[in-house]
Amino acid sequence: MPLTENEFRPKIVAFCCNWCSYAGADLAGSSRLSYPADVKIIKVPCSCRVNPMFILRAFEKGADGVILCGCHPGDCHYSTGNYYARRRMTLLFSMLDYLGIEKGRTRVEWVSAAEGVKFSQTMNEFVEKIKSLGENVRLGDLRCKN
Amino acid sequence: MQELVNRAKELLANGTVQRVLGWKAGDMAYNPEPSYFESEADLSEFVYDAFCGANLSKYMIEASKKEGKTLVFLKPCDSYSFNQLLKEHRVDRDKAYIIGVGCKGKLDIEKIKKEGIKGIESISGIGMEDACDTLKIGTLYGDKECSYQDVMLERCHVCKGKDHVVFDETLLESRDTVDSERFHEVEKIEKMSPEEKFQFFQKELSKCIRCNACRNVCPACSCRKCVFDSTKFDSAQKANVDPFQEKMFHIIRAFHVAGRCTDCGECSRVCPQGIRLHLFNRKFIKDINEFYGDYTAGEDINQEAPLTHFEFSDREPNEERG
Amino acid sequence: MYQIAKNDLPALFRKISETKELYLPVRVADQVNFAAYTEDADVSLETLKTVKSPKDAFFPQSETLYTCHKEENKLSITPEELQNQEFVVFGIKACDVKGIEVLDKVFLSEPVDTFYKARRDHGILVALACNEPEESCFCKAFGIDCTDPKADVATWLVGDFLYWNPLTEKGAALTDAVKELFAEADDSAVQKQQETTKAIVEKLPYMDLSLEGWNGDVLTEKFDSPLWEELYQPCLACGTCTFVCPTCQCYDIKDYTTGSGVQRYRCWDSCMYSDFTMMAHGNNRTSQMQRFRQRFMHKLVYFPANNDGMYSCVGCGRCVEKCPSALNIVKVVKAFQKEGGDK
Amino acid sequence: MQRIGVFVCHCGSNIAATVDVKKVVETVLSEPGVCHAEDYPYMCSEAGQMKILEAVKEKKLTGIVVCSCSPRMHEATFRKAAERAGLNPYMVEIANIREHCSWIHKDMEEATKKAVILARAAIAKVNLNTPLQAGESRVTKRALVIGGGIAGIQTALDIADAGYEVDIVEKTPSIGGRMSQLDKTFPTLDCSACILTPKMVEAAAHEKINIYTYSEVDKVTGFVGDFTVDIRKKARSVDSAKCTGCGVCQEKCPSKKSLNEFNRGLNTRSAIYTPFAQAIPNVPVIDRDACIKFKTGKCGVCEKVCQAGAIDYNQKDEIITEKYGAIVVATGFDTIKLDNYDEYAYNQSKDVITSLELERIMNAAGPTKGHLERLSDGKAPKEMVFIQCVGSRCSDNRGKSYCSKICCMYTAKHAMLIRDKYPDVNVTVFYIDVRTPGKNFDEFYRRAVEEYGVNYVKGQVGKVAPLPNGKLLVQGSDLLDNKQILKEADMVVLATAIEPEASVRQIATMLTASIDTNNFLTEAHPKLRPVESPTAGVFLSGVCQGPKDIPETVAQAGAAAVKAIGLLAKDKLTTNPCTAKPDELLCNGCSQCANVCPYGAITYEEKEVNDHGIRETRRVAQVNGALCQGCGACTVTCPSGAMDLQGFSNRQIIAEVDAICR
Repeated sequence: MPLTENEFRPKIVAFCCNWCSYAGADLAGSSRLSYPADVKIIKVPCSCRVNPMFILRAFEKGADGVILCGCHPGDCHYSTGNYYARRRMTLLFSMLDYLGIEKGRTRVEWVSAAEGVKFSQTMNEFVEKIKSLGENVRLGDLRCKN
Repeated sequence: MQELVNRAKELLANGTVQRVLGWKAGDMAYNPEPSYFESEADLSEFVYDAFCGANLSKYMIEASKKEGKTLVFLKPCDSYSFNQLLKEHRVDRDKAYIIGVGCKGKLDIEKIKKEGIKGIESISGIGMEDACDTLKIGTLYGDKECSYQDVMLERCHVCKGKDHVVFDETLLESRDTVDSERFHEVEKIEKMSPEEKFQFFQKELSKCIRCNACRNVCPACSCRKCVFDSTKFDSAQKANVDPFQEKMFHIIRAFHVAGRCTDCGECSRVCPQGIRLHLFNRKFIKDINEFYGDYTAGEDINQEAPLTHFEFSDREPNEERG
Repeated sequence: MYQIAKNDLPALFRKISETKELYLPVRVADQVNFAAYTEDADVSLETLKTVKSPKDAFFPQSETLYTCHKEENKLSITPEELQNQEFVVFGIKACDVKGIEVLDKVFLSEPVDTFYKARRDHGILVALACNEPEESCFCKAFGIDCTDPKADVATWLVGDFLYWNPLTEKGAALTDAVKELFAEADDSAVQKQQETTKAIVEKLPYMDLSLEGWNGDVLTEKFDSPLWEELYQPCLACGTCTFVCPTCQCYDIKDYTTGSGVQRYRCWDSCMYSDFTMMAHGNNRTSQMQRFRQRFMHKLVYFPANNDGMYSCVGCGRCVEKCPSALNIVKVVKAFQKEGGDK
Repeated sequence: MQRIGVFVCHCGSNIAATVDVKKVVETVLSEPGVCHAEDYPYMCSEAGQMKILEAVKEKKLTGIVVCSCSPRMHEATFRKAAERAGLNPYMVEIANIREHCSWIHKDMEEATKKAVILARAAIAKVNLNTPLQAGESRVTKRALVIGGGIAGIQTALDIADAGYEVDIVEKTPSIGGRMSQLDKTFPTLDCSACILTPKMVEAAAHEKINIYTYSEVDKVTGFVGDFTVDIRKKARSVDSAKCTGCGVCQEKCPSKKSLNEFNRGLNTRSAIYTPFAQAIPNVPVIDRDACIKFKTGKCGVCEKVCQAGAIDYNQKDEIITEKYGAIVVATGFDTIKLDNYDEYAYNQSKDVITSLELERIMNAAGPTKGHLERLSDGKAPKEMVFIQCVGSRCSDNRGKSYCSKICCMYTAKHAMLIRDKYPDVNVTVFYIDVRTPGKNFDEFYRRAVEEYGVNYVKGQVGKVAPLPNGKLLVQGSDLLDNKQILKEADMVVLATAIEPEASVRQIATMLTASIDTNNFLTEAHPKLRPVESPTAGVFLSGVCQGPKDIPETVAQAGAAAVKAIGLLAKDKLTTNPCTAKPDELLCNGCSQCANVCPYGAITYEEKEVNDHGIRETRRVAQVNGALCQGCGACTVTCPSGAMDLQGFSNRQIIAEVDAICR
């Protein structure tokens, strides 16, 4: 999609685990399943590597949405990592909600290496969601806004 | 109170303990300080009354490094903190002689002042031997009275109970102080609209001066070096320059103590700006109870902690959350 | 001297804020601190002590010094603008006025701190005398008369009126601008209130606090005292005392990366913190005892040694009220007194 | 700060057609640390790699960013190139501007912008990279094969023939697996047992092969080259060393009502049994749930009749702990449950059977001694209907989305065998498609149609209804003639979908091997590494990886064996240096990290530390680099940030976040 003036283009950080979701993103790529360029992927070994600090950091520095993708529960390369990630993110998201941060700015999705289609769909949906929420004004450092 | 002093003297005299960790009378009715007593003579300044709110369990980290045993007085709620520290290998059970002391609810001087009482010269009705129903307060501006229950610390209204979870012996009776639902405040906020929640916390947190009192008093926040003081995450902060940093600090602090916080209420007690910090920790406690089953940090040191444990059937983070 | 009915104070605040930024004690989320006046601000002049001192008005908890901006390969540096508009701090108490005098000693002596100076030059202090001092107050120990504050304007709340007395040129100019709201008054009501208040002051538990023996000459004696080892024990190493203190003036300078550049800012620091004055080689005070000692030695020994005997404590009593472990400067002074007496 | 070189690959036109590579080069030059940037058509080529070598030399580079395809493709290539250039291989980061950028975006301006941001993130990361040294670990020269079917047997034989010890763990009382249940095999129609039994015997006799039947894997710890496995040898209640396999116990056993698993429950067996005549080992087991002695304490007939004195009621499960360098999973398959397919009346009528059940019926050792007869009344059928794709290629979630691959061929085989042996039986096959892509497969199918007169109907069956006369009314459609078909059949055979053996999920979890939504084990790469699991040291053999017929299974079994042999042939392995590393001065000693470590890699030690002049003994975490696999679970559990992950450090990830959000 070409850039048009004034259109809100969200900044989206996607943390993807190396074994499933990053490979799923690769498969989406090799299958030419497009999703908006607003999504930028950071590779982590496992979803359990993602510290809530990273997510808040992304918002601090101007991200409008953060999504964490990992192997399906039960399929973690390290067998248990995503289970810990699931609990951590459940609590973190609940806290963000409690503080009045819009639901949906954060998301967790389990995407396997075979699910290129799901990866692309998930990213398309997530970008749409963030666009509907608009710019993140509640959880950013104003110094990074200009 | 004299029983405590007598027992402490005995234990010092018979060599069971090398020192006593308790509270020392302050120069005003309401400001006793945590203190070590090394001798019988020192104990003349020992006090235990309604203003001894300070949780001494965190001091046991340092006390565990000292030679010999330390006698420590722990209120029922403090004993949970000690147990949690024990679970995390931060205190040495063999270095502690724990006397579980009873508690009739501790008082919040700020609440007394909020009642319009100032120039306080004396307060009576705060001893363990008192009825603890009404406080008689002598002030520069005349004698005042107020209800004990009304000016208790927030945590005492939702007290965890009269039982100590770890002790060598117990002294003095506790009394029931619960008159509120523990999660009532949290539920009230949960029911707000996102906009209201945001405004509420924005306002509450705008008061934060980042003095770190909440962190430094917290028995769970016992890191040798806090991430907010270190370069490990490029996250060192000394002031809240932007409202984001207020949130960041308190979210991460709450997250780091999630599943470890015993809800001892010290953070709210010490905040110079009266920020209701327990609202953060208690939110996580409520979530953990709801999502993963009831869990009380510090209750049982052998129980799996909620964040270092999981079930295959745990809920998904994206689920509608209340 | 002028007077204005308490009921008309909103009109006065509105009038002042038409042309100048006005800071005064405002209640936000149940706590009273100095904040900018707005139409719907919950102004609380009855509050004896704001949680934080009003030193923020001249030495904010954090302030940007300059901003670096990077675009492609071009780097631009923009210094932060200095204060250039007049502003009024209303309701500052005598102790806090003295606190600003202490800050002046630090920031206005060479090399002058331009940010601070600009604010001092443009700030007008309207002090408010204390009526009902509290048990934590000990300003008298530092020679401060809380009933007679010395600022650009001194004011008193007595009965249904605020009495207003300009003391300096700046104060007179401000008075002229709002005079239409005032009526002339004599000082009898004020004097009467001052007497009442002074009688209370005499009864305050800390007012007899003696600072005898605290000066620059006792440096090593005090420094080496074994008392510190005992006194510091309950200290949690938080910065509460520092941050509520009207005279603490230590700051750190830090950089914040904004993505497109860097903001260099300074913010309050606390000598209670373990990484205070952290340097490449480490820290020159490695234990909490040393850090604890530093704070009181600075206020009662080092500062007077360098500033003609002026202590950098004004007896506001905020630390007395706010320390989580009930430690404070009074306890320290008394402990040394007792030690001396015992000898 | 590093001296970073950025190399932007065109990948022919794969990248360059959508990303303005020149612009990327130009833009990244102003990034902190970058002192060289260039583009090249194929960075992965020898010439491309030479560019890196030259630039490192000329510009004294300390870090390298390659903007190219996925690191899963060529990270190793560029790390090796860096090593050739004298750099530490871990000073390389890849910006994935192909799969994550050029291939999914169409607009050049937008794709270029994104490519720059991805490069920026990689540059920000490299600035914080530190040289990492891979450690070494030893390789235990022994392999474990989980599953004793044809896949497991073949893998074990191949590994053993190469000279390495192999253990086979089989959970049933005999090796042989599904293949032993088959009557004939396509497309040659040779007898399954005739070709399998010699393999079984060979495996049993092989001096390098050790078979644990009636055994299961209980626990797996360790990692590639050094797995430790607990094998539970279930109590057989028969002493294998004494048993002569005479079979008298089975004859005399009074409890004969247990369903015979080997015959798919179509008949019964005794409580003490060997699953089939050619079983290896030929030693029976006592089914303790069925045995009267175990249930009531009375009986003991087998003990009395056993002349060898082999019966041992007191035998207990035995745990054998063994070390392995490689593990091959060959857990095989089962047919799906048909509970979701009521329309085929499988649970209502005995004459509706699965194809595997038909195999047993056709087999001389089966419940009908090889006679084709209806299980309801023993009558010979005249009209038989085969229904294809029962639960396969399913678009709703009643069955499986995939093609089970073997059904078309075995149905042709069944149809042909029936028509051959019972020419009076009419055979109709309902199918969606007939898939015969294999050597001599289509010829085989055509013979069924042309020579044997099997009636193939393209269309699906909507319903099978038992009729009062004992027949089955089959309602189907003929898509070619576009008409409804109503047929009264005597027997209906369902080509039931196959799925991985249920126990594979548990095994995968123990092995930390990933598994897909259908429970098939995931291969390391679907095309290039089809017999390896992404978990190092774990290999895949047979249907546990995906549906296969026998020749394919045997081929894959051999391939898996070769991969395992390749591993076992090494004396030492280099270990992943991206492991967790604690900062002892920050460590609280709280043990939270150890609680979440799936590898038991974290231990605690009382250690004297010097914390800025304060000397004290502290409880601090230690990471065993050989055990740590680098997941990072510990790093998030650690509140103080004392535990960090090399190669994915907190500051590196934060630098990436910052670079992306800026």
